[in-house]
Amino acid sequence: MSGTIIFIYLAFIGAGIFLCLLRMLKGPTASDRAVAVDTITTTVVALLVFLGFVFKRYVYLDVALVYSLLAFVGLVAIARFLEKGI
Amino acid sequence: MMIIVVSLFVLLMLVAAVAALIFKDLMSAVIAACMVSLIASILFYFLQAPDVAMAEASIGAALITAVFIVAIRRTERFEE
Amino acid sequence: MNGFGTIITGIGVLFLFLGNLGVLRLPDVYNRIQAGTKCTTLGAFLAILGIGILEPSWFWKACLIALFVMATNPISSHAIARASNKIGVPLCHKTVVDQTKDFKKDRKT
Amino acid sequence: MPEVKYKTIHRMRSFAYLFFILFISWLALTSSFQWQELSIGVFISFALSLVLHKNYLALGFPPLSIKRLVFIIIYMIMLFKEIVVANIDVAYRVIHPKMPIKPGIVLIKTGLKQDIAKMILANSITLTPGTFTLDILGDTLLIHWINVQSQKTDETTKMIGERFEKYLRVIFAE
Repeated sequence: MSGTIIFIYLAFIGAGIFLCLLRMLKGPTASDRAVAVDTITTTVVALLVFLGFVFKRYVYLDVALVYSLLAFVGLVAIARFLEKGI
Repeated sequence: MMIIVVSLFVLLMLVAAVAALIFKDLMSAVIAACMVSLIASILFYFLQAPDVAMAEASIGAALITAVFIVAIRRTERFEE
Repeated sequence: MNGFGTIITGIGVLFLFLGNLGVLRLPDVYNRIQAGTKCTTLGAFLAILGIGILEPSWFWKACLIALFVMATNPISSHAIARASNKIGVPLCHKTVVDQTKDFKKDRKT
Repeated sequence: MPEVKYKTIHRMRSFAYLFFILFISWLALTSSFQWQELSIGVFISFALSLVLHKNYLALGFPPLSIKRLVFIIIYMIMLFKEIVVANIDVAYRVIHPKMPIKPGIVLIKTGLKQDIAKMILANSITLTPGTFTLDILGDTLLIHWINVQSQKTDETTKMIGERFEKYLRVIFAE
């Protein structure tokens, strides 16, 4: 995989994260923002595995696993709070 | 080449942090703060420090969010 | 083998981008969840699998991460959707039918 | 006392399944075959399955057989095909400038009994074209549909749930 292709893929993923960030800024309710963070999390797990391939380190895959697990826990906590309401 | 991607992520983190300051709905502010620490974790990853990235993801995304949510539930949700 | 893995990763990255675009464009919460769940699940699955093909000694761990993403992503989206349905987030003006009231009638009894 | 004997066999079988699953996931996570790591893995899997096999029993997984295995593999292949179709469908709706969507919230019924079967059905519905599970109560599921074609509960059940249920009913039969 050559350097140009790596840069194109990284640019696509970065642009996607930027679009989600725009939705998080605009979103009329808190649910919209939570959905945006959920989408960003999944995108970032793919990004972390891809960067591990770019840097050629096997240890970096563990970070992706821990990241997806903990973001899942945080999102479920937010969803539980939204459900109970004020 | 990498420096462009890193500066893009720094910019995103800055925008999310300013958003966390501005929002009047404190729940949205907590979600934005969660996102700031997620992007900080990616930046540590770029700087070749995977252990720090792991600690930042666990503390920032899970623990701090839960603590803030408990605090909001005890007080009130909307700032005036 | 190298080109095959590159193409698979590229398709995955394209789907990830389309999912993020859908989160920005679609009109209300439920439609956004549809785009954000489906496209990013397949996109992340294909991208991680393509990396596993490119680097054969990483294949099993990459499969484990992909399966993990595929199992947890629907659950977290479902939690958010259930919460927003319960607190009554408004639907967009294109909506044709809303049968939540029938369901709630069942819930009381 | 045939009842007690059956229960003991059932419990031992669930213990064996749980031990097998835990040990396979340990192997996948460490991905090394040195004897120190293998012995630690056997010890931890044994202790965890000794404590947790009652919870595994409460989940209600049916015992494994060759027919079920074949149906599980067919189910996986069909699910993957549906996921690809779903993605192309949603991507088309996103890219199209006018966004041809017609969303709505409908009810469907299911005939499955176990909770784990309902969970698998709900997750499969979430990942397939245009539908998304919002809530479950008893045998009723609340579905958000991006392109509503019918509003009667019978027809929606036939159009959304039936293609998965006919496999799941065989897999989770008593």
